[in-house]
Amino acid sequence: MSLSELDIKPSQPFAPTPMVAKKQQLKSLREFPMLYLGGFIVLVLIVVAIFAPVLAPHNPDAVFQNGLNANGTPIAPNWEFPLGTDSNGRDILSRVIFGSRVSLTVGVVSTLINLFIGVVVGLVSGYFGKWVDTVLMRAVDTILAFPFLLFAMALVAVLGPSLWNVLFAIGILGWGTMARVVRGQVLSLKEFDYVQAERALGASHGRIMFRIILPNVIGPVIVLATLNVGMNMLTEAGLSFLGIGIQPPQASWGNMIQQGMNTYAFAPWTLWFPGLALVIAVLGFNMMGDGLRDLLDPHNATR
Amino acid sequence: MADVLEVRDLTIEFLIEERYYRAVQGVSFDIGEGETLGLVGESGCGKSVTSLAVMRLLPTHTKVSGQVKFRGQDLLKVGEPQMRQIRGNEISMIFQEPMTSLNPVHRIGTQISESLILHRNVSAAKARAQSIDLLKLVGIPRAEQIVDEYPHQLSGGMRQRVMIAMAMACQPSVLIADEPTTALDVTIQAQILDLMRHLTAENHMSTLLITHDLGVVAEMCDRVAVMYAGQIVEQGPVREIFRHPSHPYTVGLMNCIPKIAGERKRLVPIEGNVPSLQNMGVGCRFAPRCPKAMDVCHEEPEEYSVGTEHTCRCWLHAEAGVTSR
Amino acid sequence: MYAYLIRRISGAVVVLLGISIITFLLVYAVPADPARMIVGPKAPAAVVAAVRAQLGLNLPLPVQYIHYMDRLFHGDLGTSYIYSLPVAKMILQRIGPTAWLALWCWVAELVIGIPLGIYTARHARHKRDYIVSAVALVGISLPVFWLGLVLLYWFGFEIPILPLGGSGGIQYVILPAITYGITGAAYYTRLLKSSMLEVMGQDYVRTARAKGASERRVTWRHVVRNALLPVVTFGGIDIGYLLTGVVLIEATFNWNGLGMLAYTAIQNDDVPVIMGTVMLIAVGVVLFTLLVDIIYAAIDPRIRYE
Amino acid sequence: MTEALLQVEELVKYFPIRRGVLQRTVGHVKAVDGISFAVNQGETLGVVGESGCGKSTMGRSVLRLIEPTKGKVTFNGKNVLSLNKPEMRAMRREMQIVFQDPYASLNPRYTIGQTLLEPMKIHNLHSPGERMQKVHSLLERVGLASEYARRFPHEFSGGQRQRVGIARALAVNPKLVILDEPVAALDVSVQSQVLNLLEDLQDEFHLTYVFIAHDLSVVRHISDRVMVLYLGRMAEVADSEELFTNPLHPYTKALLSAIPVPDPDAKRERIILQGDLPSPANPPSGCPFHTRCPVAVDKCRQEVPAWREVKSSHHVACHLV
Repeated sequence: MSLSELDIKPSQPFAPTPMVAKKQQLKSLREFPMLYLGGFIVLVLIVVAIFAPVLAPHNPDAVFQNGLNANGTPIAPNWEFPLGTDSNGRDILSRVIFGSRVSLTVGVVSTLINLFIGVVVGLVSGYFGKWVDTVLMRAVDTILAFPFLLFAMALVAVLGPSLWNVLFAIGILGWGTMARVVRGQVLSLKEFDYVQAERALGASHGRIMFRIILPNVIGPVIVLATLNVGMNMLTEAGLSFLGIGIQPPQASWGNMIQQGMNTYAFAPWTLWFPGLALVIAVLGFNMMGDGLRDLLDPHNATR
Repeated sequence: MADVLEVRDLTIEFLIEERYYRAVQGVSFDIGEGETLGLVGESGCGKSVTSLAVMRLLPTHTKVSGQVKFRGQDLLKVGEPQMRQIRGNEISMIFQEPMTSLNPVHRIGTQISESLILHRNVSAAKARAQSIDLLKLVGIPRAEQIVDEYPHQLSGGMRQRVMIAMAMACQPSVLIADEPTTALDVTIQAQILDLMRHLTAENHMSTLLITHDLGVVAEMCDRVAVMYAGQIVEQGPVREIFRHPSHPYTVGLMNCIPKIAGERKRLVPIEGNVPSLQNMGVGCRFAPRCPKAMDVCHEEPEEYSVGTEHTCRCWLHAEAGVTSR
Repeated sequence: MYAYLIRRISGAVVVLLGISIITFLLVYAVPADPARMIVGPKAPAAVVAAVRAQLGLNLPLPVQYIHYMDRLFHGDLGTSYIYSLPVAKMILQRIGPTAWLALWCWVAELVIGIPLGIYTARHARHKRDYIVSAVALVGISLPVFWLGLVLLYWFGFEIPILPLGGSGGIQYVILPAITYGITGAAYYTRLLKSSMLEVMGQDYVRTARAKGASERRVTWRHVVRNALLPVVTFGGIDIGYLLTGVVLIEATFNWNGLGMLAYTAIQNDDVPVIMGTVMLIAVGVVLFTLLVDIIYAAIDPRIRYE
Repeated sequence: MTEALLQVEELVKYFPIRRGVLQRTVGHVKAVDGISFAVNQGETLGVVGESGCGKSTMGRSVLRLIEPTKGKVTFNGKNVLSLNKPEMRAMRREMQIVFQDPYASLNPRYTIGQTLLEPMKIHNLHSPGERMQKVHSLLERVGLASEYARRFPHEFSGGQRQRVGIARALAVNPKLVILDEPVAALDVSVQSQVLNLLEDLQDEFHLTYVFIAHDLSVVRHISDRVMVLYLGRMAEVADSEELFTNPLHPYTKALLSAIPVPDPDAKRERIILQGDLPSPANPPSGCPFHTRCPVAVDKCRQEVPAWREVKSSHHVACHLV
């Protein structure tokens, strides 16, 4: 999970560009095509997830009598099953549509857990420094050194595979990067004279941390969180692909790909479509995150 | 005195959010053999940009027009390979920030040698030996050791000496110094200015010294050009300018700096702020802040002669007639 | 510099201790009773109790931890519940294949990622940059297991020029390496690009130009050299990430390595094997991070002469 | 003479240098090494010195933005360093600070109005209804239009931001303001505006200033008395006129002679000091200035010169004076 950390350089506080100045520039679709395209994909994803029962042509878990060929192989895409059927004779389109619910829930909620732990740890560690910082950062090093996927696998295996346990495992293990980024930002921000001025005025630690520093680190945190959603979606899919995440018959793009692994030789669509859905969804969040970073980047403002 | 560098009507425009803005407009000056010209002004007046334009080091997407003649050759027209032969060889430059102007991963010797290898085609060993000589020339103690050290091991003053050694490597005929002492402490500034004075005199170098400090100008320069908002508003021999400042901006500048000696008086500030690139206005650019502004100031003044080699871009001196330039 | 390294090493030791504690506690998190797992479900309760005592499971937790650490230092990672083999031996057999696979995956990332990074940085804000950046973004968004299957379908099945998975020599490595290379290279590309753009704006690059250095010389001698420093750091983090992610690659290509070992162990509640592999990989991550710190110290004079 | 408003005695701030495996303290950066002074009500004390002389650390230690290592700070009869947290918070109303960098000293996410309301909220001054009116009057007092309250810092120039920084410090009606290089980042034409403003405010609100700067001309202009620091120690203190016309310490002399004077015909004897400033982590023995002093004798290398009053209210630390 430490990969996305490098997208945000802690040495460069985003602070000096206020959001307000940017609001007037939001009009320029041409300047931030990534943001708009990514945002559009994410929006579509949310709509699909919410209205899945309305949008899906079939019940995703229904096994159709006419869902398999005579020799027991899945049916290729046709009018009744636009994306074909899987090896159990279920409608792939409907399963892909319902799978969005799993991906989105896990991606977003686990990120919120990451966000909460990471921001609190990073803020406290960076602001108080000294031994608090040393202890917390060693903890972060430890959690980042762990084989994240293996550990999540083990944790889910212990807790029992279910949507909420997958989400919990990813949420509880994946906050290390967030904490590091927030800490880096806080470290540089706290030397800013406007934070010192606040101290000189006699403001309390709480006021400085939450009213002064936190709003100024929110920019990079939002960027990181957006990229994190895509990452966590990939992790969930990976766990489900390994059979440790979301359990069939509940549809998840990951377990659909696992199923497709056995049938792709004679029914490649069973592999294509869940994978494409996953790629597009992750791409959407990544594009949005990239776009947000460009938007908040002070270099872009002064150019 | 033959002019080594002649700048004529230099105009520089920057691309900001898909529009071009004029950072420098119609700047003309000459620097004679062995002469030091001071380019003074406040931040954003275009003095540094002017020097980078002479070196052709401005970012792409910058429009530069006019002429920059170095020994008769227009630098704005020569090809990039030819320009590279001039940079660091005929014209070299030192910058404001000695802390960041040296490459942190290369040894001091390697960085000085680079100019020699590029322009003098010497061997690495010979370049190293010459680097040591250059370090001695700029007064660095333990030159034999320093040559193998890295920039972060040196103080700011020492790094600026290294920058000067690098600039001197190929015995250029023009040295451009962009605020060379602004980042340094006063006592170190005195050392560096002293060094520069000796080196330029001994090597008969022409110098373009960019600074915001009138004290540095008075000590270092033969002639001065005062810049305001992208234009040279007054230009002349250093004594002329300090004895008889003609442009209200120059007068204002001299009155608003606290003095180190003499009677303590309330300062007479120049009211208002320096205009930004995006809103320069029309006519005389100083008019909005000028205590002597008149109706005619809505129109652009030209450079008028106010004395021997002394010109001033102000309507107050229009009756003296437009200069021949 | 030695102080710097010793500091790093001691930091690593603390992290390793943390890792050992967490893996140790993992045993207690798993609902399966080790004694019951060993003697089988039908054994009488008295036997289970005897085995518990024999394993020292009745002792207080800290004492058990000390015993655990003692065994660890003697290379004893315990015995697999399922295969009744020493875990250390099982792991040792798999390290080779996994290291071989991981090495090529990493090389593929570098070979694809670094040249593209330099290329996009040199053409920043041009059409070419936008195209490469967009492709890089897609690369980052690809699930490695799906891409692997897609490549298997095309190059193992439709155009059968490469083996359909399995472990072995170089022909077996090509597809997994390319798969991993495509999904991971983009991180190097993006990092190197942003790092190069930052270096290009530095004063010392302007100094180099003012000396009359050509663009090519400026790029290679002054920009790339400095811009690679953060890439080195990332290289270490990435190897750790690779060791973690190797389970997905191995499962996709049916490669018999550490990842598969851990994977089957997790499915079978084979706790000693899970502990052993997690522990080993975590140690690997720590060691690679440490290695990077050492390399970094060697190439960055600011640290070398601290 | 009235009793001193601020009295600082033997103020010391060492920053530990940590090295090695356990980050043991292997030495100290002696940023401030025994500084004593007093500032009277309504007076301006100028503090000058080059980088590393400890002038900024000293300013912040007095306010306990940095916790000093040793020493005594008495403000208005109260021992500042022994105050507990709530007492210190209350004390902060009395002593304020203005920072050097006008770009870093204002919260970019707050409007100017919010920035100025902040001190009143923290100290619960005025009724919420009155506060906005107070903000407007503060803005007008520092020469800014009251409608600027709704704007954000990035819309302003350096000089204007510095005016806001001054207004923020004045919002709590302090007695003492520490001005930490308040004009160093400003252009000369704007610098004079801010200097004049500071002088006017001092008269109007009977403020006491500690004016920290590296620019000697500015310090001479604004100060009643001037203290010259070198490597965390005091070199010389005297009334402003006296110090600039009759400097006694060789360092002060060199410093004064090093300033470029905006007069091409000025004939001055220039003392160019050799070498660099020593590191405050490893200050020279004896007199800290002996390594660069043109007149140093053996005694200077061994003995720390005593702090002596050589003339009425003119103190100097030099063996040769």
